[in-house]
Amino acid sequence: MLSVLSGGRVIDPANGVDDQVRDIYVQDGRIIDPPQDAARAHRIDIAGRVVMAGAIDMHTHIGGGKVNLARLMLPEDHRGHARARTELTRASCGRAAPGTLQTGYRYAEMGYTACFEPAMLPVNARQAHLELGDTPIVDKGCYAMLGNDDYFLRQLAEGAEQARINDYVGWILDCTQSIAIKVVNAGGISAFKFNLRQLDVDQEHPYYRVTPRRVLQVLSRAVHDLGVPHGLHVHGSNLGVAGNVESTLATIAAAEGLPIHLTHIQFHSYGREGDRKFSSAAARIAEAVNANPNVSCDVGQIMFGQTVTASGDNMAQHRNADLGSPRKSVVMDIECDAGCGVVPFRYRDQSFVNALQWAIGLEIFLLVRDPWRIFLTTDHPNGAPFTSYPHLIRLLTDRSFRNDMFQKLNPEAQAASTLGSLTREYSLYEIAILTRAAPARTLGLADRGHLGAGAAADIVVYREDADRERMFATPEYVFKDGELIVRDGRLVKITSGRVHAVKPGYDRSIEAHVADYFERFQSISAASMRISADELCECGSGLIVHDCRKGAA
Amino acid sequence: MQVNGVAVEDTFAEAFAMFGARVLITADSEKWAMAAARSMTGFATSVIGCKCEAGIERIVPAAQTPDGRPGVTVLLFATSAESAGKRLVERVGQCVMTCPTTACYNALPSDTTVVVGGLLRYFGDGYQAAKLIDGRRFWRVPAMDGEFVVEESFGVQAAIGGGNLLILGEDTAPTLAAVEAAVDAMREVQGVILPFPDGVVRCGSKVGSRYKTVIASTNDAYCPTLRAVSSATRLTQEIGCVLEIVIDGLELGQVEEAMRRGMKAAARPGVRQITAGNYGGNLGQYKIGLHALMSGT
Amino acid sequence: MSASGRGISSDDGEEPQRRRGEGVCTCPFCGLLCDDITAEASKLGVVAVSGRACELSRAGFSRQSAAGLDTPLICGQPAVLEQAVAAAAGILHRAGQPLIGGLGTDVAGMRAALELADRCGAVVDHANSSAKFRNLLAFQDRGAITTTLSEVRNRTDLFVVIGTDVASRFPRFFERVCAPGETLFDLRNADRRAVFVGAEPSAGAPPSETIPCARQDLPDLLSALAASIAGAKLAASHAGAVSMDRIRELAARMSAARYGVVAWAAADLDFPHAELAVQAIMRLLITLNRTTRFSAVPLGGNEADLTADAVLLWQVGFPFRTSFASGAANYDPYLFDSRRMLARREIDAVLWLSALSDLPVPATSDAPLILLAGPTAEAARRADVFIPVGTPGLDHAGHMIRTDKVMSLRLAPTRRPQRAPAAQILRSISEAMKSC
Amino acid sequence: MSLTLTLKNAPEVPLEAEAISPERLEGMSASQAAGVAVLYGNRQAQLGDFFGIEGTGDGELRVVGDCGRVKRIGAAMSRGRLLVEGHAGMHLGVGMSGGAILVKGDAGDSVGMEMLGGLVVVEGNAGHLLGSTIRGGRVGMRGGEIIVHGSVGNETGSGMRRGLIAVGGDAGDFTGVNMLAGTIVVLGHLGWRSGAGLKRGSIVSGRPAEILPTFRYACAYRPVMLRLVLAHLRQRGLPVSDAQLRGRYRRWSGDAVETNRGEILLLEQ
Repeated sequence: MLSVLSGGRVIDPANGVDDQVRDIYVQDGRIIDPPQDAARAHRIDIAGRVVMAGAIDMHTHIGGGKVNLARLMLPEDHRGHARARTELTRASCGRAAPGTLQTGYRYAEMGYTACFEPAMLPVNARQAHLELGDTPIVDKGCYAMLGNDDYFLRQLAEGAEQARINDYVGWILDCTQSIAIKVVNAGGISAFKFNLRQLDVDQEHPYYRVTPRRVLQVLSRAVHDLGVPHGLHVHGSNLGVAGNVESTLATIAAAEGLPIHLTHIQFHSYGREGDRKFSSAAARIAEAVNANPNVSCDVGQIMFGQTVTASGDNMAQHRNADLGSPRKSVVMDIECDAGCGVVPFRYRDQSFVNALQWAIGLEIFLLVRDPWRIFLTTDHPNGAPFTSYPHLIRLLTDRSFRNDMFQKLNPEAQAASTLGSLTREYSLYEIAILTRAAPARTLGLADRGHLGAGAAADIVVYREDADRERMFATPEYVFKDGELIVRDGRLVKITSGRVHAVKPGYDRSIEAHVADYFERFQSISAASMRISADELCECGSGLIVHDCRKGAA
Repeated sequence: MQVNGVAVEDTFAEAFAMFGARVLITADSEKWAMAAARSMTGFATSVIGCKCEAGIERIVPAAQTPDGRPGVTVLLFATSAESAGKRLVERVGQCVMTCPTTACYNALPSDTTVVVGGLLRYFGDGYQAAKLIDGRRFWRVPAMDGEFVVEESFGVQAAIGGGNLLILGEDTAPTLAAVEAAVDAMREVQGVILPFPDGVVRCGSKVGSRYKTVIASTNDAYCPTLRAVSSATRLTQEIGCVLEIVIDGLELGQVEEAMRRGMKAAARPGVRQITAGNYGGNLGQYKIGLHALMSGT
Repeated sequence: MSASGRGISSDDGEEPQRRRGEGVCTCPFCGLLCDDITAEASKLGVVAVSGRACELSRAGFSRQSAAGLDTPLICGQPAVLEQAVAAAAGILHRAGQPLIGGLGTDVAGMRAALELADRCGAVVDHANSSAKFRNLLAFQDRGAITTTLSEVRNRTDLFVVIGTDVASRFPRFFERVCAPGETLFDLRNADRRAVFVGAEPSAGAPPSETIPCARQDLPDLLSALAASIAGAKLAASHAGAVSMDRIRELAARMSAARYGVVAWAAADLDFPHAELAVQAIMRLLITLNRTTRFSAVPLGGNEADLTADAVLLWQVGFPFRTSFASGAANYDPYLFDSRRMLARREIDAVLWLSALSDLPVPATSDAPLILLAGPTAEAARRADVFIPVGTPGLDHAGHMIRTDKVMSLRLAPTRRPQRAPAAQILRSISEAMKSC
Repeated sequence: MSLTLTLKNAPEVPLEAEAISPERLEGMSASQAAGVAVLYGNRQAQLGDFFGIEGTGDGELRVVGDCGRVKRIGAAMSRGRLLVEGHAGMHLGVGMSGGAILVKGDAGDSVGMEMLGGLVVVEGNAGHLLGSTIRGGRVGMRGGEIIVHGSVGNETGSGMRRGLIAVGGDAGDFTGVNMLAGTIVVLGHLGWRSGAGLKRGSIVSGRPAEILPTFRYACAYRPVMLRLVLAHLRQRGLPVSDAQLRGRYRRWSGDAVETNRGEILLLEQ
């Protein structure tokens, strides 16, 4: 059926459209050019409304073992956030670590149509896809975690050539149905298993004698050679440690110009100045990002209140376990592959450190110039639950609101931050870049994140409202693949999204070598690692394969 | 006005605003509760020299104390709530916490409170523990005989200090007899203490002196030996001895009642006149007229 | 279509799995999910496993693939599927407080069970949950430090095994983590040691010593061990019947290990206050990991308890003993303990699902019983409604989660399907309820 | 005139009736109160379906009859007085923050679970998990008082952080397990493994008890603090003997598995 959204103010940065009144025609789930027989189109009048593509969260922990551990640990948090069943939707719970049903419903209600799980352990890929298959409406995608797995480190130690590594990375992407590669605390998670508690960028791994820098170089090269659209997704070393700005800058250098994405960079932008030996290094980080076009980042903004931190970085999480609230934590070594750590956390606005973390995140948002290389995230749930995005948007677009909030914080933290002096206010156009156009571009989702002809009809319509938090909290309409799923912030239809992945070419002969390794050292066969497209359907999701960069090996 | 043939001068006692607290000390026996109370109220005759005025109010039977042990209440007065708090911490810490088997509770419900146990707890060096019972917070501080229990905070309230009576007698013996009788009668009244030695002061004072470093000096107006030389003298030649009773109380009414009973008891043979000290009404907030007190009866 | 996504397991008689050689498949009959056994189906569909298969695996495959009850029954009388489904839907529709229990099923089966529970306002609980909660209560209170089979295989130099022989519930545990002999690092099999506390060593374990201890004394022993590891000076001469010297010696050995593990099977901690034993383990691991690496290996996953629990967790946020009665999910591991509720007659209808074995149906007093089970269902004839269901990894494909909660494996069918997947039956009951 | 609810139809599956709370029914007429929603199993029902109701809600509430299958009576109440003349079901006064509940009969499991303040008095016996945390949670009772004249079940005061629990009879196993602070007084016997995981706080018993090996004997003395607690309980009507009030108590410190700052006090016989 043909329908048209008529008279809306279109904001579509991918196509350079900034607040122009246009009609958007939708047929069979796609946006099309105005057809000859436009008259017969079912007309939806959205005159005066703001229209954007469906929002894309390119870094949100919504599925996989560690998220389920977080759910298990927080019955206290779920109780206050239960959603009762309706004829349309099912009962689910949670805010910090919501059930998959709640997750899909809430994201859709907020106008999000795609969410990417950024820390999928290859050995845990099947469960991650099972959970994502139970996450309704939104599309999903996964970043496979490498760089602490013993196969890779062993290859590196044995001086395997880059091409071999590339094949392994290709095999991982293929059999785990992933769209990107992530490295978490390169080598550090493995080093923790050897009882090391910290690993700096140029420090040798206690067993393999390779440095995190080397891991970063080889993996970013592999991702590049394979033509994976999204550069290596990097969770840096020394997360949360005062003075870790040095590791972060070293990490940028290690990429040697190859595309890398520094994730939840807020947690990696700390100096060691001041009486508390904890200070903001946002300016230095922003400067580095501005100066290195190969670098992009998402912020991992924190918000005050109860949440839970769930990360593959069990070295850091074990370090932070005593700071948790409520005081409990899970630390796990996983299958000679990686690890995970879960620590419930309560950020307090009167705590010097927490307040400064909040300010650092916003400083980075405001100091990084190119909106195409910075993404709006809270690293859900690590900085805050994703439901705080509308509030974050208001903080970015409304300076006086931001300053009011700032003045409520711990006074020492205020004194230690330049936030009050930053006058920048994000425009709706820039917000649309951060939350739509840029994520789609970096992940290579050619038909998402924009409203041009041929794009999937993931469309969000907002009522204009000076209070951006209210505006973005409850869109008037949300369309997913052309179907109306939300009306005035209420779900009217439940669909199931699909999984976005890439399939770079690689030399299949690697499989024999991997199979032998699994036979000798792992607890399952390499064959059991592979998730076919059919199996992905059993998990609950259809598959959308995106092209890799042309001209790649 | 005459009471039992003793002249009561038509004047007033000039009293001051103070802040008072009531502390209940219990122990395994009345002996030890009293020992702590005496120690805590020592050297507390006058705010001028002792920073506070304190005295034993009464003995409390075991059945009426929160822990069912014999007890004694002490009243302590100082010039401000804060100062009262400091004095309580010093004196409870040095005189009650140190005394075998004692415990120390607030016995004055008030909206204004000062932290006492909440500071003394640190003597516990991390081994102290708190308990909340029926909305009241107590600290347990380990001690060599078990543990010292002290309430977190104590109530303080606006109070009256410096109520007084001057007993003018012919000779020492009858005057002493009169003030002793008066003191016994006044101690029946709750909410008041007589801070001087056994309730009596012989060196009543006036404000200021000829030496600028001395803020109070001997009350020459009532010194028999100075009748012939001091122009301020208020004495007739029959007076051979003057003694003063100073009264501090939590409520004005209690001070007045104590003075009333004191005058009655002191009015006996050998006493010529009962009067009260004042400064012409320029210093104190309260003027307690003697005739008004007695005409009530 | 369900709100939880589409394309649940395929039940169209997929070709039996072909991987790593003829008929190599994954075994669903314990939490280890061994993916290296060989299965062969006879013409009649009886599946025999060979190769590295253990006795549990052999018994499981032959039991679940044997001929037996394969038609639906209503009050013991044969019925057609549609009638049985309608009858089941009717019972659940009338129920004021239904229980969906047993839940020995795969991911797809659990997804369908939860959709049904949501629709009929049921309480969901697993047959194994009383064992599971011995771990869970300590876990939710304190958290955990755990590891997985591959790590154990390559790193573990000291096994401290608590109150279980391991083998009787997880026959191939030591074979899979020790037998290969080769490890990624400089650890040799000969370097490994094991201490069995309150249990006899099982075959295949590394050189072991035993610390005899009555099981019900384990909480005291482990508490004393945790206190010693934390450096506390205890006055007691014994904990349980074990001398403090012995306990201090074990504490020293554990502190000296490079990558030790504490292993136990909650199902074997079948005595009062077992959760205290687990809590003490969690406590001592926190202390040990300040200076070395030492992790828990809680052994479970039999009857798919971890699988079913994981699905409930990820869809809803709560684990078992969750009630949907009010329309919203409500978790209380005491209040919604199905055995307690049945004993107190708080349940007025039971749907019992047992697709991997014949989980004994608890006394349901006068509450009507809907039984979804395999060929050997003992209670089939006394059930108000019985519907035969297939076994994942036998009649149909499925997914299950391994004991360490990390590895999940796909079970491909090992014969042409003879019974419908539980998921399919449960979905048709949900459908039928719409028209009640 | 206060509101009186008289049970007329005993529920078969449990009835969840947190509506039975003085403040919820304040200012309501009998007919209004009868219309208040309750949850009967998985179905919505009304108070009037189960109770005959008289009077008007004035902050005082009387419940008459055997309400052993009525759950969540007085849950989350913050003020007013609630009198149950008969038995009360599970979850009586859970999460209550103020007001007073008096039960003339027995009470079920989980009385005053995760309670914040107020007073609950049960003249009969009470079940398991009295004043405890919802299992799986970390913190139980945070304030207030629960007084049971009879005996109680297992895990009394688990995870308790503050407040006072007093039991006239015996207490079951695991009394004060994982207690963070607060006071539990049991005039009768203490069950097995009481105080396991105790961090701070006091567990008191008038009888000898088996002590965990991770507790260490300190001394026998007469804790003044205990006299304060017992004298207060006497005022509340609990029959505390002079022997218990004045007696010498053996002090055990523990739990060494935790911070070792808790105490178990057992009356010397």
